[in-house]
Amino acid sequence: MSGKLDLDPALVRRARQLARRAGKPVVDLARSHTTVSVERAVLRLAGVTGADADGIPLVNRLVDAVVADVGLGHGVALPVVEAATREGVDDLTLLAQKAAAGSVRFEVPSGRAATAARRAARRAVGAGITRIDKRRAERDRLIKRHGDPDQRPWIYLIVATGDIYEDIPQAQAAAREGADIIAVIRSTGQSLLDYVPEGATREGFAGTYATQENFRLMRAALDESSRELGRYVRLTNYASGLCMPEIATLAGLERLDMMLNDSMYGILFRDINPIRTFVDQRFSRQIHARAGIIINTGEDNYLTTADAVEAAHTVTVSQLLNEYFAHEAGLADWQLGLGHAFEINPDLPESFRLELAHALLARELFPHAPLKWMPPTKHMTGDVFRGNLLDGFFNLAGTMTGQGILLVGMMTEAVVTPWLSDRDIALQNVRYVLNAAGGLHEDFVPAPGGFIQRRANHVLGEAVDLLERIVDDTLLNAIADGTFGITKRPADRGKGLDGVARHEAGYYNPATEILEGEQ
Amino acid sequence: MSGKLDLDPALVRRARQLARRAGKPVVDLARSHTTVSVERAVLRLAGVTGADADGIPLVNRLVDAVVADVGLGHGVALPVVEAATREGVDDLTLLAQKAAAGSVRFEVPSGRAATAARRAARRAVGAGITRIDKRRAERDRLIKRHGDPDQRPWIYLIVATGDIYEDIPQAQAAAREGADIIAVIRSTGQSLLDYVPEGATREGFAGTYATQENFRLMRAALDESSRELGRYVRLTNYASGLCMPEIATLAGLERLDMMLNDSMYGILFRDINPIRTFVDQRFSRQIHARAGIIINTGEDNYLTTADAVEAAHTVTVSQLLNEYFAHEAGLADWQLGLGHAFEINPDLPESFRLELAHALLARELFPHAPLKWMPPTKHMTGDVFRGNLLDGFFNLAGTMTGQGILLVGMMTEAVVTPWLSDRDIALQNVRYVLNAAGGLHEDFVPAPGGFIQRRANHVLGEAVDLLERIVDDTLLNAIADGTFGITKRPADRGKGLDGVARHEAGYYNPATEILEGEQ
Amino acid sequence: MSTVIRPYGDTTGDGMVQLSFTLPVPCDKRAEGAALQLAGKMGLDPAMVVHAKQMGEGFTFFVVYGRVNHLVDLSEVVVAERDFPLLSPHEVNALVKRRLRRELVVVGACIGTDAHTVGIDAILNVKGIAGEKGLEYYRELRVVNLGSQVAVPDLVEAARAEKADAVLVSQVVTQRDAHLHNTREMSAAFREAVPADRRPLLVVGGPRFDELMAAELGVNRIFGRGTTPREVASYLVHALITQKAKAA
Amino acid sequence: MSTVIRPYGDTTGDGMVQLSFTLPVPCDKRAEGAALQLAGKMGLDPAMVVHAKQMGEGFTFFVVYGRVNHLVDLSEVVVAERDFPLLSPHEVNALVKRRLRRELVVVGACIGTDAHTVGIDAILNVKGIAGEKGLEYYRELRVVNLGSQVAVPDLVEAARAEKADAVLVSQVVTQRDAHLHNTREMSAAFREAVPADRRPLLVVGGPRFDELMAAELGVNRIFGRGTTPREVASYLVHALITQKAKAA
Ligand code: B12
Ligand code: B12
Ligand SMILES: Cc1ncc(COP(=O)(O)O)c(C=O)c1O
Ligand SMILES: Cc1ncc(COP(=O)(O)O)c(C=O)c1O
Repeated sequence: MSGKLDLDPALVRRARQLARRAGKPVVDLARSHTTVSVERAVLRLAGVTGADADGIPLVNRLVDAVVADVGLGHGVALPVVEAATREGVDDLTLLAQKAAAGSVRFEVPSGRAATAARRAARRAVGAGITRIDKRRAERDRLIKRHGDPDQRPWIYLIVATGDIYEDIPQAQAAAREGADIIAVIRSTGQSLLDYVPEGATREGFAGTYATQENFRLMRAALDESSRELGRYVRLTNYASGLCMPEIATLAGLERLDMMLNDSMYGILFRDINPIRTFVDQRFSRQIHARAGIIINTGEDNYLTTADAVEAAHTVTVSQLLNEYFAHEAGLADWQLGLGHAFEINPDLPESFRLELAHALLARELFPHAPLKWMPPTKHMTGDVFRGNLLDGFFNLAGTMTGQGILLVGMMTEAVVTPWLSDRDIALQNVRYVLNAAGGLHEDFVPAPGGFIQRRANHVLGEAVDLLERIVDDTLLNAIADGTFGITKRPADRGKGLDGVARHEAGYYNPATEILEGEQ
Repeated sequence: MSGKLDLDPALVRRARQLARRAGKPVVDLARSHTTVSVERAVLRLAGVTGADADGIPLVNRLVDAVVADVGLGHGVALPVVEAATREGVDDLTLLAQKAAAGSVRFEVPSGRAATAARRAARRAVGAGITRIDKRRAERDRLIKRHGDPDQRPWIYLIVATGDIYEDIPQAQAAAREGADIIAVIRSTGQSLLDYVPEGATREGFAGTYATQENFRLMRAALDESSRELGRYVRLTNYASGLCMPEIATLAGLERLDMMLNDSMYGILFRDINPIRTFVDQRFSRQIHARAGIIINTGEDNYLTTADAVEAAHTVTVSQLLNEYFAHEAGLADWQLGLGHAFEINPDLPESFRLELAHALLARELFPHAPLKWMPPTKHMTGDVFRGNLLDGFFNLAGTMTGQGILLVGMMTEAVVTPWLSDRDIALQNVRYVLNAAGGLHEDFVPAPGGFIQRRANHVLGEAVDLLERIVDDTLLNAIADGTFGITKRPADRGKGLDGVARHEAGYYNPATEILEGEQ
Repeated sequence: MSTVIRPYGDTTGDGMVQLSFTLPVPCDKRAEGAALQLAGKMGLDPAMVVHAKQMGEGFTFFVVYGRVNHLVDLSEVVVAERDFPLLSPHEVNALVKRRLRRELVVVGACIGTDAHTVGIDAILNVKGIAGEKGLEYYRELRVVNLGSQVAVPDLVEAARAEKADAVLVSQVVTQRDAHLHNTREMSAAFREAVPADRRPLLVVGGPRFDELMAAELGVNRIFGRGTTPREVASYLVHALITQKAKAA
Repeated sequence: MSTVIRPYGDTTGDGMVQLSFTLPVPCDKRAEGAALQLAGKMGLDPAMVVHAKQMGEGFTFFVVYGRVNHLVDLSEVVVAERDFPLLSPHEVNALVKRRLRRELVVVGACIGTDAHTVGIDAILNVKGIAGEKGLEYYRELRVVNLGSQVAVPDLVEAARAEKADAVLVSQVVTQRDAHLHNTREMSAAFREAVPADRRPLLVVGGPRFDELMAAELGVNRIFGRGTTPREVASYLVHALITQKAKAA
């Protein structure tokens, strides 16, 4: 699958170097800051669960109480463990309840107390991480037992009823019809909630809330399907929005297999503060690395607001940045579901060959990553007959260019969140294309110096130019200027900035310590 | 477009030689026989028009009268012209009316009378052929003025309401939406009528009767569309069934541009007697050759009764036979719309690559012929969403393999004759594929020694084997044995045999003389 | 399972359906209003016109999605359920041999101008369909397949000459109700030409028949799309042997 | 042209339509009967089930073709026709300048949890859509685009602070009627917070609105799929300037 584009290896190397240089300052930022959600994730790892009578999770109550007393900059691990020792409470959830009732005072331990607290905190959080490790081993076992899908790309389908109890049978039906991966998309509002809802939910808009219980229910249902089908069916959710680190943690704890997790999606498409995002990002990726979760990045989204031809190189740049951030956080290549999409205006002459050029460029730049190939959305219309055709060509481009994860397009894209029958029609489409033309990539040889090679090399050149400008100007400024998805997001604006703190001296995060210690 | 399959030129040459040897006896048969329809065609060229009160064309009445008096084996030209001279009737239509009334007696002239009759007959028929020549020149002029389609393949659409007055606006709408060729398909019953109906008709079943007046009306409507669109829109009908020679003649007289015209279709799918068919075939092809009409052969039909993979080589054999018969009748390569079809079971693994192999084989065997590429029909179901997808892949195979004439598939193939909206959706499909992937053939390079090359060479090998068997056994026996379309048609059975006669000594056909004289 | 159901989009009871059609008007707001009026009359509420495209000068194609009000009552569904046991070829042969004590004669044809023989061949020829052999394969049946485009008088004549127990007729072309006309013509001809007690069983089939119309068309049974030879053989035995025995 | 029309398949008056839906029953003859029952209730007669496919354990997808009985009476079609003249940017600017004698202030937002800004941006941003520039391009309009996921109280506050003449709200997500709930919440908030005579013109838009529901939702106007900025600008001038003048 390599070498069809005749890319210049020196240019490819240069692109990677530039991405590292552009990303490094942001990593430094992430290493020197924490957020409320990172700290709540730490508490979840340490075993704090449940919510108060209003449905506010106890991790939120506990972090809020710590912040009220000593601020966020020291991390919550030490103050919490110190208070637990002081109060003689073994169970941190109990401590959280007390804190919620206002009956605990927090302080930052020092000296001998600090050392003891460090040890205790590390033990508590370590237990959580061990649970994640067990879940990963369990996944490995189940994959061994049931097997992986027979074909590449893996077939990825969404369910989106808003009601976990409608989602489950639909997901199982989809698996039976051939889905290898089920994604439960989230209710429109969730990304801006600064807490993770609790329990099974039935009330989402255009998606179902991501909760630990919903994760558990769906994973159990798909374990059942995996047994039935003799093929391990993967489950995906979204580690994005204000609670990205916690959701990543819950995903690790409930053995989710893939998570949407992008370095810039929240900034651009949810107007979340850039610093908040980059800090949350790094932590969540470290968790994903540990949990053996494949991440899916969100470059496809840029092409819904920007033009897919004009902005093709911004996708490449973002993929290179996502790759750098991912490696830095400990993710291996096989975990990088870098995103891209079939979003060129279908009325453009040679649009399909342009799609092939772009898709192949990503394939050859990231030969070991299971690229996530997203279907047409922007140019889908209410003409569902045309829509199904376009999806067929999307599927074809996917197999001709060796994509890793095929997000199945729906003929009703412009109309409704998918119906049961849409999914069935879509899967039939995928099956036809993969079965009938699955070997066509062998006969697909872009003419030397021809349209496809020229286009791919041109996009790579543009990407390198843009990366050079970003290195000069900083990534944060580039984001502020609307470089990605023609959406301008200044570093001092956006939601969730008040939940960010610079590390104080003595900041301690046992999770980071464990995760980085064992990279 | 040549050389993608690495075909062995010696084997290709051998295939052509075998086809000539297999076809030759049938040509000899055709040269030594005539049919009622050939003779009626001669009379039409000589200017006999109109029908009696019961709607029976006067050419039928006249031929019947001649046959009653002197039999068919001398041809009707001499007896008719002799009678006209004897009766002092200048206008042969008038003579026909008299003959219908039973008031003319026919004889075969001999000696001086014969020579005079010959000359007069040749003059009368020559006038008809001159009209055809004028129509051809007119076509050339109009193509020059309005231009040919911008792209290959040309886009071919059918109309089929049964009512010429509904057909016309639908055809014009289709032309406006991009059709380059309009075919008016015929009522189910017409092929077995041993006369050509007269006048404009509104009563067909699943098609509209082919009549001279319907030809004229539709050609005039499309001339209007050609002017409007700045592109010459071609018109197609069917020179098949019991009246093939006459319909070919009417097509020449009314400037139709293409005709369905196959050497074996009527035998296999209408149970018309083989001898009748081969005799009628040869005459009709001579007319088509003269009229500058492109013929479309019917190999696609075999794949509706036989399996498209198992019987792939029978398509190749039939194409080679059709080519031989066509050349023998004076048709040039550019007039050979040899048929083949996308009819492989779509559930078969690699079905699309098999289609590409077969389509490319035809393309490379007949590099100068405007191949007619037929859409899926047999494996179309009531699932119209899937149907439109399949049609998209059919269109793609068409452009990837450089087909000449693309018969546009309809998503409702398994349901109804096409609706107005089906045609629109289908054309949108074609436009998308040709526009988005029109250049993809450049990047389509069957892997050397790979699946596609192997398959194509295998089919060619099977075709040569089958041709060898046919040469040994005779084509008529092969047809009797169900070689084509697994349909058995013995030479002494089928409709229309009673309308065939072996030439008597002195048989004279001025049309053949003119057409052959000037090959 | 409840006996009253509704269409299902993505939630139980949501009643969602998809609809497309053409109206003979140019595309504008009035046309969309007309499309909504039609959808409303069909019981869609709310209805959304999600696609409207003009075709030619005076036509517009619409795609409409919406919630349909109607309930479907399963207890009121009328179907031509198979009211006879499905037999194996072996059982069919055994019954014919034992009870009829002679070959059962079947005459088949595509009548009228219809030349679509694949369907009737699938039922009659040894090759069969969907893995099942056709009636020719049944040792105790004698099959006479007249082929395509058979005129009704010729069919009646052949049935009489062969002493057919059953006549199997296929009709695939349905434009302008060709299949209904031809079937009526055929059954009338048999009624006229053959006294009731010697009239063969009349069976028609084809992909677009409504299986409930047998009585209306004057035939004994209709088989629709996806019919298999075994169903037909079983029916013949049922109608000509088992049921007759019961009636007697 | 007649005012009474019917759907058109391939012949005037044939009434043919295509329909697809899922029923929560396994695929069998009863299911097909149920599909026909539904088609019948929708007015299809005859109706043909041309495709039936089981999905999962308890669902079947159907494609149905048939002739619909209903007539469409064009004279009874109700549409939200444009009842104001379509102006050029130049004319809009001139009217605002001459008649309003100050900038016309427009505040726009995606409210609720909706983050689909492409539609409202197409109307507001200079870039515009379909070759037309957005409202920012109009010299005499001042546009404040609050972006996505704006809470209703924040919108009301912004409208008050900016002294908005018009508030433009976009809603794209429609699952569980989110767009309707959010619009109602928004109009109620304005009714509550701002006295009628100072209340800005309330305009909502999005691809799945029914343009006839304005009164029901408590807004002045609804714009549906394919709206262009010029239409919106023309409407604003009409509602805020031309019509007001007439009323006074
Ligand atoms: C193959 C085919 C042909 C072949 C036929 C070859 C042959 N020897 O049969 C050829 C190429 C010759 C052909 C020609 C034409 N065809 Co055609 N053809 C088809 C096609 C593609 C498949 C039909 C088929 O073979 N189905 C497979 C068989 C196994 O299924 P079946 O017929 O439904 O049979 C099953 C059941 O219905 C049942 N059954 C059927 N008959 C009987 C009888 C009995 C007694 C019983 C018990 C059961 C039974 O059992 C069978 C097995 O399960 C269809 C489109 C489609 N995909 O359906 C068009 C189609 C049927 N053809 C059509 C038309 C219009 C024509 C033409 C008239 C076009 C023209 N004007 O030139 C011609 C002329 C034919 C004529 N005079 O009848 C139309 C009919 C439209 C309509 N609804 O009226 C169709 C639907 C295509 C279209 N959309 O336009 N055709
Ligand atoms: C682009 C897009 C996105 C982008 C949005 C980027 C952005 N900054 O806007 C991204 C990728 C972020 C996205 C995310 C999601 N999306 Co989205 N998305 C789309 C998509 C592909 C195109 C929408 C679009 O941009 N249309 C182009 C514009 C120009 O058209 P328009 O919005 O109709 O606007 C025109 C008119 O309606 C009108 N108009 C619109 N607003 C207004 C306002 C006024 C005042 C006026 C006068 C006129 C007006 O004028 C405009 C110009 O003509 C559609 C599918 C589709 N093809 O339609 C799905 C779609 C809208 N999304 C959908 C969903 C469910 C989501 C998610 C909720 C999925 C999830 N759970 O993760 C998320 C979350 C979003 C959220 N919180 O709201 C669904 C909504 C289903 C429904 N009917 O309820 C759709 C239909 C896809 C689907 N079938 O599932 N999405
Ligand atoms: C990378 C990424 N994260 C998250 C989401 C989902 O959005 P939200 O976080 O609002 O649920 C998407 C959208 O598909 C995405 O691509
Ligand atoms: C070569 C050929 N001739 C004729 C026909 C049409 O049949 P008929 O002659 O019955 O009109 C076809 C069918 O498509 C065909 O392929």
